[in-house]
Amino acid sequence: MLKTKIESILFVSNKPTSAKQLARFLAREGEAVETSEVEKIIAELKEKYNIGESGLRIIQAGDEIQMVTGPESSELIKKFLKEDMTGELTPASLETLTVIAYRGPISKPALEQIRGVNCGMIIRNLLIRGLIDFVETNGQSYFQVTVDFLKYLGINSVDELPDYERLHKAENLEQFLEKAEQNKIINL
Amino acid sequence: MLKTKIESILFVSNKPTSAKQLARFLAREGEAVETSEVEKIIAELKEKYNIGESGLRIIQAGDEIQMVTGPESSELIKKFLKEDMTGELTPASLETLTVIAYRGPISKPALEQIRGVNCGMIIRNLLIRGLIDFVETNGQSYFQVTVDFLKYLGINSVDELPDYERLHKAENLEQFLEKAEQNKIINL
Amino acid sequence: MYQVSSEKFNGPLDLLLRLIEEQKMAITEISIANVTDEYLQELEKIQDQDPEELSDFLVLAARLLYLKSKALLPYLEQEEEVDDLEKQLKLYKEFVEASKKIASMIKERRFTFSREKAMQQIAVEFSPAKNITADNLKNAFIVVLRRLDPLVKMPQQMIEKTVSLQKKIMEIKEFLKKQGKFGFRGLIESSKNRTEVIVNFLALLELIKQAHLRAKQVDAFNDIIIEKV
Repeated sequence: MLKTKIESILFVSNKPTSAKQLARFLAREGEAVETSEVEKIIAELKEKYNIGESGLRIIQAGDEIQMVTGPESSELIKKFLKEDMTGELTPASLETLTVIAYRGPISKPALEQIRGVNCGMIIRNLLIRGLIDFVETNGQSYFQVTVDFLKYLGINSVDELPDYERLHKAENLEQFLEKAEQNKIINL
Repeated sequence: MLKTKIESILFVSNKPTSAKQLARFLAREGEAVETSEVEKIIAELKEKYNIGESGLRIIQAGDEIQMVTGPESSELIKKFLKEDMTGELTPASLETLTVIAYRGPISKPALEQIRGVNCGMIIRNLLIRGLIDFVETNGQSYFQVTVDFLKYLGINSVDELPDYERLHKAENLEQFLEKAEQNKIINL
Repeated sequence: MYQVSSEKFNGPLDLLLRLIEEQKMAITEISIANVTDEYLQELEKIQDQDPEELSDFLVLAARLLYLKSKALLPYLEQEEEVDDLEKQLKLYKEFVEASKKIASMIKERRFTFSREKAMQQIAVEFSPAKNITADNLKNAFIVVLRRLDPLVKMPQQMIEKTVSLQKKIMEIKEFLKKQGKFGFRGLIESSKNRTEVIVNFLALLELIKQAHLRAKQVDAFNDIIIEKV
C-alpha cells in the first residue's frame, strides 16, 4: 500500500519533504508514481491526522510537508525532550561516563564489551548533556569526556581523576581487551 | 486531552518509554494521572494504530512501548534512512533468543535448564546487541526481549510469535523446572 | 565473545536430538537410551571446549548412561526419582522448532523503525548532575573492573587439558590391575573438579557395562566397592 508507505516515511523523516521528492524517491525504489498521486495521498493523510482528536498533524508550508505533534502538546513535548537532560544520572549512565572518563577516547564496541550491555541510548544522552563528545578516526567514533565535564569536576585533565594511573591501565582490563581483540570481536 | 498528549509524546520519543514513566512525567507537569489510566490510553492508541491500514505501529516489549513504522514499509524505510540492521545471529544465539522471547522474563538457571547448556556468553552478546535486557528481582536477573527485538522481527509484541500461548505456558514446564531444581542428585 | 571452537552443536541437547532424528525415531526413553553409544562417540570428538560447556555435555552423558544402565544395575531402579530426560528433550525440541520459525521471520526482513531525533535539532547544553563526583566515578570504575574478573579468568581455565573419558578408563583399568579393588568414594573425592567427577563416574559405568568390573555395596549408606571381574 502506497499510502501506508508514505505515512511511514513521513513518520521517520526528521525534516520537511515534498510530494515531488517523495515521488522521486519512490520511483528510484521501483514504485513508479506520479507526483499528483502522492499529493492525493497526502491530502488523505491530512484528513486522517488533522481532523478530530489527534496528537499528530501533517503540516504544509508551500510544497514542504512534515509530520509533527499537535500545537496543544507543544509545551509538554518541549519539557519531555528536556527530561533526559536534567536530573541525576542513572547508575548505568554514570558507569558509562566513568568508563569513557578513565578509558577515553574509546569506541562504542569497546565500551559495550567492557560494560557487557548495549550503550547506544546512553551515549546519545551523554552527548546531548554535553558530558562527552567524540573524535572520528577511520570512520569510527571515539568518545571522550568534554572540557566542561573536567571543569565541573575541577580538574584539568582526566589523569587527575582518583587513582587514574592504576585504574586506567588495570591489568584485568588490559587482558580482557587483548582477548577481545584476538577474538576479533572489536576494533580497538 | 490526555490521549492526544500521550500520542504526541510517543511520536517524538526516540527511545522506548513505559506507562509508569509517562504517568510520572505527566504528574510532574501538573497532569496527575494513574499509571493504569495511561495504560488504558495506550491500549486505545494501539487499537488506533495497530489495526487496519496504517503506516505506524505501537509496539510493546515488557513494559517498554515505542511508536514505529509498519513492517510493510521496511525495505523502503531502510533505504530512506540509509540504515542497516544488525548482522547475522548464530544458531545458538537465535535459540537462546527464542527461549527468552517465549518464556521471558526468565532467569539464567531456568534458561539453561531448557537449553541444557551454559548460556553466559550468549546472554552477554545478546545484551550488547540490545536484543535483550533484564530486570532484577530479589537479586536474581530475569531476561526479556527488547523493543529492538520486536523491531527486528516486525511484530507488535511477543504474543504475536507463532504458537506463543502454547510455548509460553508449555505444559508441565513449571513442574518440570521445579523438579529439576530438586533433582540435583542427577545433575551432581 | 570467547567462542567455542567446536560450534558444531548448540549444546548437548542439540547433539542428542540430532542423533535421535538421524535414526528417524520419536523421542522416547528407549530411543534416547539407544543413541547413548553414538552420543559418547561424538563426545570424544569434542575437544578444546569451554570447560563449562564440556561439563554440560558430560552431565548429559552421565544421565544417558544412567538411563541405559538401569537394566544393568537393577538397584538403581528402586530409587524413586525419575530423570525426565524425555520430557526435557521434547520441550527443547519445541523451542528449536520455534527458533527456526523466528529465523524465517527475520529473513523476511520486515523490520520496523522508530523516529530518530536528529542530533542537530537538539541543542547540546552542558547539563551536569549532582551525582557526578570524582569519588562516584572511581567507585563505578572499580565495579566495572571487578565484573570483568571472571571473564578474564575463564579462558585461562580453558587451557587446562580436558580429561578424556578414554584416558580415564585406561587409568582405572591400570589401577585395578595393581589394586584389585577400591572405594567409589575415594575415586570421587580424588576428582579435582565437577568435570572430573562426572568423567570418573562415566568411566566407571562404562567399565561395568563392558563387564570389566563389578560394583558392590553392603548397605545403602556404605561406600560402593569396585572390583575387577
